[in-house]
Amino acid sequence: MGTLTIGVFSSLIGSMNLDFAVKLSEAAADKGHNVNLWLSGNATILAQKGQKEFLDYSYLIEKIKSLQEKGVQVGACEACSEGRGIHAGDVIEDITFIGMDWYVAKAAKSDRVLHIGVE
Amino acid sequence: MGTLTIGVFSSLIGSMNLDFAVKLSEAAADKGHNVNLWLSGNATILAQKGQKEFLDYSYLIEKIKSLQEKGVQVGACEACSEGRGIHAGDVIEDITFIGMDWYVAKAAKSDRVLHIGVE
Amino acid sequence: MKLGVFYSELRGNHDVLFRLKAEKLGIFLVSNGIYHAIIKEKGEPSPVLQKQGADYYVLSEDLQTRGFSTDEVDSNVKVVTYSDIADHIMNDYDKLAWL
Amino acid sequence: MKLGVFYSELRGNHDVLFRLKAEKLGIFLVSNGIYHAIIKEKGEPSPVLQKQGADYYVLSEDLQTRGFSTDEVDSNVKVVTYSDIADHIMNDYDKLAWL
Amino acid sequence: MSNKILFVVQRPPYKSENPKLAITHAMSCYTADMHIDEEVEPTLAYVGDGVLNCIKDQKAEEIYGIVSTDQHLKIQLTGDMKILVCKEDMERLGIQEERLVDGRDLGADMDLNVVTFEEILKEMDEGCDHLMFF
Amino acid sequence: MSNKILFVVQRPPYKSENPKLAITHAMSCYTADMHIDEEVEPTLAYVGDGVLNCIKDQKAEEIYGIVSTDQHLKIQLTGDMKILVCKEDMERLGIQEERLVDGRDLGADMDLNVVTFEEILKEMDEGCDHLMFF
Repeated sequence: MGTLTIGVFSSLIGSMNLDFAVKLSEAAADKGHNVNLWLSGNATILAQKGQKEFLDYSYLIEKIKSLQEKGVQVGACEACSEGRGIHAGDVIEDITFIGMDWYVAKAAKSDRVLHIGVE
Repeated sequence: MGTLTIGVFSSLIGSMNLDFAVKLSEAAADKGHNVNLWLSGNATILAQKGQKEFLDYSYLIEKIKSLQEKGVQVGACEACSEGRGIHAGDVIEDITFIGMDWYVAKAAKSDRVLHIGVE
Repeated sequence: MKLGVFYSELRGNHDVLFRLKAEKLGIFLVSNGIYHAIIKEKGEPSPVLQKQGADYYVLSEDLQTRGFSTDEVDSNVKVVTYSDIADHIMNDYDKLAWL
Repeated sequence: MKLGVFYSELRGNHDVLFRLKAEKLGIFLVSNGIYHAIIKEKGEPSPVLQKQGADYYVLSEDLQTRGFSTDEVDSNVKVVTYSDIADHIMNDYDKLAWL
Repeated sequence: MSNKILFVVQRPPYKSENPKLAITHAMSCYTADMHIDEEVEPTLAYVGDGVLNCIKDQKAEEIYGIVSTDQHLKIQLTGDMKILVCKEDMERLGIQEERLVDGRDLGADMDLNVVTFEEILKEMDEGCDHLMFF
Repeated sequence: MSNKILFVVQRPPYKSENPKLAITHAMSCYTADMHIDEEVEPTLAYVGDGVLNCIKDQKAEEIYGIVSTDQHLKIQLTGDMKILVCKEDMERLGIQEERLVDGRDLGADMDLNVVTFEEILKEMDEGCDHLMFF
């Protein structure tokens, strides 16, 4: 089994890239791979507590909790979050609130890196 | 003097469209026009309190306050905000937290409408 | 109609722009749309500038933000400021479209 | 290198894709990239499908999300699931690029 | 006096939220009179790659848990919203009319109106007070 | 053993945050050893429309109050980061070499390296362990 690190920079709602990253993380974790998931740029919105579920909008918090139960490590970019008004106390439990060096370190030690660097 | 309504759907940081909307609102208000500014989609992030200033990131809260002092009315989409975890109590003072009908009503009664419906 | 069109991207499908018709048509190049006023890809001016009868404007602030200056702008394009754009849209165009 | 490329948009500058070279190249059409496997614009297959020697994949879930079915897919493109993609990227490609 | 807004969608669904916001903003016109005591009448038009929003049987709800764009369009048809789809763009992309959303599935009296780009231009020119492009 | 990551920027600046995040993520490699006790070495490469990031004298700070991309690049050059710019793309877009960021303004010993796409491909193939495209 290998290690896969996925970085995603796309917003929670509308850009389906974040949905993609979450579903691929789940598929890889279910096969026994170690998975790290990095949220940067607009993707940090997914780290914020209190997202309300609407049928129209991607609602991924429950999926993130389920990924964490499967051992997926989730990190969110501290600076990207704070620029958007999301501070440490606003972040969902067990999401690592940290600098970009966490991500590049995880990536460096992974067998595969899928970096989704678009909106 | 006329009325200009600007709707913007682009995210706070990175997409410069929100910066554009704020600067154009300012230019029009300075000429004595009535201006309404509508934040929807990812632009609702601008309505959230507590955004930290970084030199790297667009920081528009102070500009919004200054626009409001010039009489610009600012509205933010309630559903778009709540899907992102931003609730009424999190929203900057004097921003109208409201449904989309507010925007289309303002638009209908305006001389000009500039709708920035892209990310 | 008197239509003011805003163009903010370098790439994308220009097809809708090419098919637009209006009694008076103004095209405002802003944000990454400013590259159309500057870049001659493989030596050719941008296809976005080929709309017959249109008035072209480029936002000075967005040119400078990207490292370009007024004297590099295509001769068919007029350099304007935010203040000028506010006047144009309130005075010269009755409908606006951000493509 | 064995390079897996992800393609998620319908429009844009395909130029970088056209110039990529790799010992083994896989192109995964996902999100709005799936249209390249389906749409024949003016009767022609997408230029994205013209990369010689590449293996093409399209994500079944994203086809269905957009109202298309497996039997509409270009014959050069293999339909895969999230689970298949997880296997391909962990087993068949050592580097990945999301264009 | 009725105020008319034309919502023009020119981008495909699901890559950003915005094509869907075109529908919800159009729908919100029906309650705009709460704010201005006048009616606001919406028309939706799909042009360019935007016509891909109108393909039927989208499975976004089953796969990603979000209401699909075709479901939204059907609901607007039951509410008698006027929805135009550009014929030339369907031809360019090879989309047959039978692939489009059918409002009658939900009991609507109306279908999508497949019209020429010229007719959409006329709607932009004479049929509305303001434009909103998505 | 050093781990190498190649950051490839293929889109112009300022339309999304992401081309700038390429630089900040590359820079963060220098402190990655806090997490893994190994060095991570970044290289930045600008290809396609991404070469437009490298134009000098961007006035983003004066006009929009945000640090410009050329300022970021200069700082990386003073830190000796290896930065490649695709020659063919500069030619295609008509950009002369003297229009590019000059690290010597800030006292850097290094300039941007204008190289062929073939050399960037070689960097992708042999010069790194992982790719990050922006």
